[in-house]
Amino acid sequence: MLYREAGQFKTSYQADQAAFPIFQDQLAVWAILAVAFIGVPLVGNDFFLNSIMIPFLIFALASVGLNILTGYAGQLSLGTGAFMGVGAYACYKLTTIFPDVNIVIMIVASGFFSAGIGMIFGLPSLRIKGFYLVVTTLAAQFFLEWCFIRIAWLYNYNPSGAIEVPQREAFGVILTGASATPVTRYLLVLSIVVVMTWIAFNIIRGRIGRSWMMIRDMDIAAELMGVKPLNAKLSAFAVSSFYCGVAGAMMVFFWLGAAEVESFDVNHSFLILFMVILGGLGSIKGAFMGAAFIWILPILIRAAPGWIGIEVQAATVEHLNFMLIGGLIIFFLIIEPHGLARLWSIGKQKLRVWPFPY
Amino acid sequence: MGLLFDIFINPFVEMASGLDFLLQVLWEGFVSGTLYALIALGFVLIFKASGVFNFAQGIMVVFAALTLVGLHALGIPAFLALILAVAIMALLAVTVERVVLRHLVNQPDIILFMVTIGLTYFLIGFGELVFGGDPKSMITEELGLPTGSTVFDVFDGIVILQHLDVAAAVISAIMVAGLAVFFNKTRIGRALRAVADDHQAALSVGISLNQIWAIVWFAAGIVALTTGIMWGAKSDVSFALQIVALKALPVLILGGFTSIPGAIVGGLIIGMGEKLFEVYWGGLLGGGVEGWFAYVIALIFLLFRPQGLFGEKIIERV
Amino acid sequence: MNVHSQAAAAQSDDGIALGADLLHVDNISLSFGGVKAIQDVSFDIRKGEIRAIIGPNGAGKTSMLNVINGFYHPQEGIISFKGRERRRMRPYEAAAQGIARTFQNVALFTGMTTLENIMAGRSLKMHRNFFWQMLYRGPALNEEMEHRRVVEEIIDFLEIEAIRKTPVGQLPYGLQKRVELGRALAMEPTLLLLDEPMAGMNLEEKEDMSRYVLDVNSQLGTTIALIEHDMGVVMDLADRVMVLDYGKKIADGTPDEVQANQAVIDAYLGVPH
Amino acid sequence: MAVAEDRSATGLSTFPQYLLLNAERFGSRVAMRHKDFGIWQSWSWAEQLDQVRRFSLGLKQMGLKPGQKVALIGANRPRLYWTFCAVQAIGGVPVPLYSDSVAEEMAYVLEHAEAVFAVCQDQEQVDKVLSMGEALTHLDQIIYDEPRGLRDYDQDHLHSFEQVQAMGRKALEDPKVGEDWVAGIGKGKGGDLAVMLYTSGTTGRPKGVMLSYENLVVSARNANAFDSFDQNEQVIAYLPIAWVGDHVFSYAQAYVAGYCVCCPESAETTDQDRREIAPTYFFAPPRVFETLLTAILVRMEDAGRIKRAMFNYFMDHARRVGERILNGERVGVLDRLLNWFGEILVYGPLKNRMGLTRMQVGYTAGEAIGPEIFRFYRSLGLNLKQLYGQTEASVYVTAQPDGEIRPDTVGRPSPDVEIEIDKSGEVLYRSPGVFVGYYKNDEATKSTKDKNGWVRTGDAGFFDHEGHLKIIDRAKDVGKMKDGSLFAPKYIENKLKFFPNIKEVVAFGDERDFCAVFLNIDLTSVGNWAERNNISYASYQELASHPEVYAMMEEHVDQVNRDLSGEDMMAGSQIHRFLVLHKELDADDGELTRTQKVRRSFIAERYGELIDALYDGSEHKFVETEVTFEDGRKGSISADVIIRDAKVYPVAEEASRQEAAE
Repeated sequence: MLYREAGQFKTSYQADQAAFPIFQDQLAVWAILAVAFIGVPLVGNDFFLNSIMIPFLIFALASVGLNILTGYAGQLSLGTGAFMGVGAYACYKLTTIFPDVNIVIMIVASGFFSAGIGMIFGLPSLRIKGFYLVVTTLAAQFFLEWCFIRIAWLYNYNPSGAIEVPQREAFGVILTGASATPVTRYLLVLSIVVVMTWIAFNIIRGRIGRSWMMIRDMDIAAELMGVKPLNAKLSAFAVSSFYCGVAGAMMVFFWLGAAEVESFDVNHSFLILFMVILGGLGSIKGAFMGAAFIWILPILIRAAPGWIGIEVQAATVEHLNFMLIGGLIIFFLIIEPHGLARLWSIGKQKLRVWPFPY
Repeated sequence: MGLLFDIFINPFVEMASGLDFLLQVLWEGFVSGTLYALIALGFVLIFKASGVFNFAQGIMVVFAALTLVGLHALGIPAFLALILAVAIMALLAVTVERVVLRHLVNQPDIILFMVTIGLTYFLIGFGELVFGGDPKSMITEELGLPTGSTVFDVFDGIVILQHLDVAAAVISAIMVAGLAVFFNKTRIGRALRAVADDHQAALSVGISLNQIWAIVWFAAGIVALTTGIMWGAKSDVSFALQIVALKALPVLILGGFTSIPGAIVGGLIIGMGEKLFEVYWGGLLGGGVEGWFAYVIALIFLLFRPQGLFGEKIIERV
Repeated sequence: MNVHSQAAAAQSDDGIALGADLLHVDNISLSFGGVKAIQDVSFDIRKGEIRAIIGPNGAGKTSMLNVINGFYHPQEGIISFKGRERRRMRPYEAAAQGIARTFQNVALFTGMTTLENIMAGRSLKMHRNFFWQMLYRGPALNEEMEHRRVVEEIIDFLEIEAIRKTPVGQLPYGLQKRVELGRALAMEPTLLLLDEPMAGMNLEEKEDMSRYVLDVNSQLGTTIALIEHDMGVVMDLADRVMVLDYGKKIADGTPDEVQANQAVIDAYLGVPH
Repeated sequence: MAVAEDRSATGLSTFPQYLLLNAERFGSRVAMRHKDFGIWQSWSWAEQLDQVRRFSLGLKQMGLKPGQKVALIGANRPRLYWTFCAVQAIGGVPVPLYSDSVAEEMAYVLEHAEAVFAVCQDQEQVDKVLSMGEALTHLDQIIYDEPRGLRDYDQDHLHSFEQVQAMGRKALEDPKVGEDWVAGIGKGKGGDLAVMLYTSGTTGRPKGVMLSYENLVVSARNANAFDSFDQNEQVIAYLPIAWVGDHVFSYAQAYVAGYCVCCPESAETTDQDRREIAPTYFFAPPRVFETLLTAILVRMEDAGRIKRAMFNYFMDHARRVGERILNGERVGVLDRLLNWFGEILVYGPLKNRMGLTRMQVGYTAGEAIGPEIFRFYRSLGLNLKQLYGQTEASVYVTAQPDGEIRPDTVGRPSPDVEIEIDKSGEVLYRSPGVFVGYYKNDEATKSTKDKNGWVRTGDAGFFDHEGHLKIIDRAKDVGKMKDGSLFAPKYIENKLKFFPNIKEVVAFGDERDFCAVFLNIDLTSVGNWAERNNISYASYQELASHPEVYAMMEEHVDQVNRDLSGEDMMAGSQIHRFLVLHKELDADDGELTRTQKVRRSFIAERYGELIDALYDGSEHKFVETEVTFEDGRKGSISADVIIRDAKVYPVAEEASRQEAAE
């Protein structure tokens, strides 16, 4: 209905394969970016930025990362939390060793560390598949958690066992630490997320992304088309872990301010996996939708009793929250196993063919 | 050199010099291995019959135990509470089949897997809402389980066997035997086995797929209840158990996803292996290696025998 | 058209003359556990021909294709392709040497569209590095567009314009087979293995597919080895036919020779078709 | 621009001259698009000139002489359109052929036209031409566009389009050649023969209509002015290139106005391609509009209840006010508001789906369009109009000016066209577009065109009180029933054909006691209906003879009879009996013309048994019919065709009185 595609024709392959070939979609994307970069910082209060937008974006990036591995390359992983941890600890070490280097560079650099670790734990994927691989990634998860506790060097022998974010500035603006304003942190996170999402999208629609999907859809056929499973799977692990690592570093540096091992436990892995599944495997858009759903819905649930004037114990709300999320996951998987992204594209298709049903 | 010595020589010297201690360690490992095996058994039951990788098995253990304790706390006699708890597990099985599984026929494995994670979350929230989040004590004595311990003198030292542990081992053995009989001797059991191979064949036995699912979930529920009682008696009944239950995964890898004996043997290997490693090698790494050792064993194992100890070799076809 | 010139180029670069041996299979034996799938089979495929492998169910036809493209490793025997001998080879190495194939039960990448599937066949020909891939600009984009053009020629060749952007899972079976052929063609193979390309098709679809197979052979100069159940099709298409039965070769020759062969008649009478 | 204005329009007399002008004034504007290899390949006027020049000179190198004929065989492809101009530029005469005609038909035209070259689209057409072999005594060279499948052909006289262009390019290395070429074009005169179009004709052999540059250029210029077309139009060329309509809309008018012509990828993708291009000017025979509407209605049947209700509500609203708004009449504020909502919810999306969002002007012609269909499009806000034209008139005889659109007329005489109605009711016209004559057929020329330039259309019609022409039927088809009442078969057929379930109708009644009809069901529409109602069928034949289908047809016939009973002129020709034919009428079997018109006499002969059965009261009749399959093989199908009686209504005098009073 909103789509009026008549008269939109492509005269080059570049235009035909553009990220958003439909004009109306391009408009929407620019509108969303404008709101995110201009509208939100202008209107949003600290709570909104700190508790909703920043974590949402960070989790969305981690979901993009996991989606690359699970949704595009078809390798199930429960080690996301730990890979995020690798990024966070790496960034912490980097910035304490090189305090003068711009923190944004360090955050990106820390991604390489988790990419490396991810590749190591991705090696078994060459031999094993499916649920068996889950065990491998769980091994990574628990082993890395153990490292975060036992290797005191990682947290600079801090007696509390936590990493605390030091203050870092660039061009006279405080970027991290307690005095960094939410708006600054938000814009930083947003910029990194936007750029990295764009890159992820590019990789996915190119040769490498295709090799991932080939492996996912039919690994035997992929190999017979000349795709080396080693390259495809390890590159997926590397890229995915890179994204998770950057997300983890941002989580600590731009959101939590301090973190210990609990911030990267297996529950986090589950959280991100939920975001990916609920959002839709194999969809970048879905990663954002899933992150928004899983992160923002509980906040709303927590706030809801207050709005309608009912006093409910915080613990009870928390329990209800768990039930609701669990229930919703089941519900969504039953009505649409391909997640919110599929619902979205069905809706979009409906709008495109409106008023016809197909 | 010192490191190599610490890894390859020293632990064995320690073992040999303290055989009683070694025996004690092995026994402890055996006991926790039994529990791993029981949880793995729950997984295997469901996976075998429906191909669903039931992540919720861990929370079912907690939930079953909490139900039992909670019912007893209401003043219901232990025995009656036990029967009621069994009934509730049956109800859970039927509900899961009706509300969830029935709508997800022919969906990819990963979706079913995710659904069980959703179920896990739901049960966590539900359990905490109903029973509260605090750890509870298992009603060990009320159920007539033995307490206390026996001390044996062996190898110039002592080995302590908790009666409860012995009971756990015995009950587990009985349960495995019972399941074996159920699968091999009863009509439903045979149907369950058939369904693992061929859905059509199962239908020809005259049992609907839906019934079969409900039955295996119920069976898994009973296994969970047993596991919960045993584990609860050893420590407390708490939600932390849920994470420990993930240990069943490496057990499954070792044993194979569809093999009941595999689950038992795998459980024992993991249980004893990780105890040994923790005690004799853990110190080298600063301790706490129990958290991941099982997975690493599984991982190494996987690289050499991806189909597990008892699984069949997979020939890929195109 | 580009496809032609490229295929022509591919034809000349291996230095094998038309009609000379392209692939040589010597005394291959393959077994799984105790089951002998192939027993001591030798045959050759000549450059530029259409070679059919026929036989009753379970005769080891598909296993033979699997051996040729490196998916199964025979316990005994040697395969030489383009004059190079090899004993063990990974499937992707076979692909790199110019062997492409389709599958008995369509093995398309179901999560992708027709276009993407055929594009997937170009994987080996694309080399731009990760950096450019990330940007989807410059060389990576140019490469992508170049190959899109080649893919479009294949789409044109197979007349599947209308389903270009349809996810392959939604296509009827006959079209899926055609897309799969397209994907194999995208590899610009020297040797194309077709595993029952016409299975499950109606008469019209079979005729179409036969035409494409012939066109591929005559226009692109691709050597084709195919397994097929429909004897009529085999007799029409193939230059030479090899017959397998219980893993053994029982006949080899022109369609007419094979048809007259008593062993073949017996084998086929044993298994009604 | 000043130069362009100076030189523009009026001074020029041939299309190659327009090509030169357009390359100059619209050099970088897109002249031609073709969806090929997944994207819209585009050529600017300058590039088009280049393509045409190279090909033209290549043809010359190959020995094409002025006045020689070149056959064009194929679908709408840029290279075929370029061929028109390339041939004309060196004084040759292009002769486009219907690409779906069988080899024998083609052979006749190629031979009759004395074509020396044939430019074919692909292997299929080349094969056809080659298959005629020795029968083609004039044909010398064959040129093909798409090389697929032609690699192994070793005929010496077979060349690819590129090869010919390469010859042209080679020749162009000598600058003098290019100058001479341009100079040659400059010498072209309006009176020269521009093109020969063979009419597929309902009877007899096709006749070659010779049209001069003047015919086409003046007609095109007038038509462009009539609807204010300029270089900004985009049209989609999807109708046969051999048909005068396509030649005028996609070639003549495009060259004169300088607008862009877009060729679809293939026949199956035409709908999608139209949606992508969204033409600003769209021509389609009524059949296309019918098909589109049927598709819409069928799809809406499958929509949810709410959507359907919404669709029906707004379509009702559109029926009430849509056309009035389009005509610029005064409409209430509330109605306008509703219309605005409708535009957002229904009309806009519908136009979008049909690819008509940007359509400024649309024409339909060739046959009467069902008034309901016509109104449907008008009410959506689409400026659909009717025109009446003929090959012999370079299309335009009459057209509806904006603001004077009536569903049942074909409009006023087009600019520069004079019209007369003779005693028998036949329409005659005279205009600058009137053809030179039929090629090698003076007899036919004389019987059609008199010495004063008046041309007989063969259609019966009359002017209404507004001065609009109304066409009733072919003049020779209008007959009388035994009771003396008027029988205009097409009138009845069109009424039935409005039902989406009915695809084709043949009515009988001339010199008979009553009117009876053959029906062809619409397989898409009825098939869809069958699917929804769980009616299984294996073939067209089975579906056609299904009792429920018959019941449905009976309802439709009944509806028409009720309508007819309300019109005193036509009440006598109510349908008494009908049958549903066991096969689809098909051009391959000669039952339809290539432009999909019913060939009444042929059908009457072929199905004589069935017609007899209609009138002898039998309830069913066993027949065997020969059919031609797509690949040219012949076969036969047999069926026991059921015949039904329909209810006939007495003449509703009141209704007719009321109508008279209005």
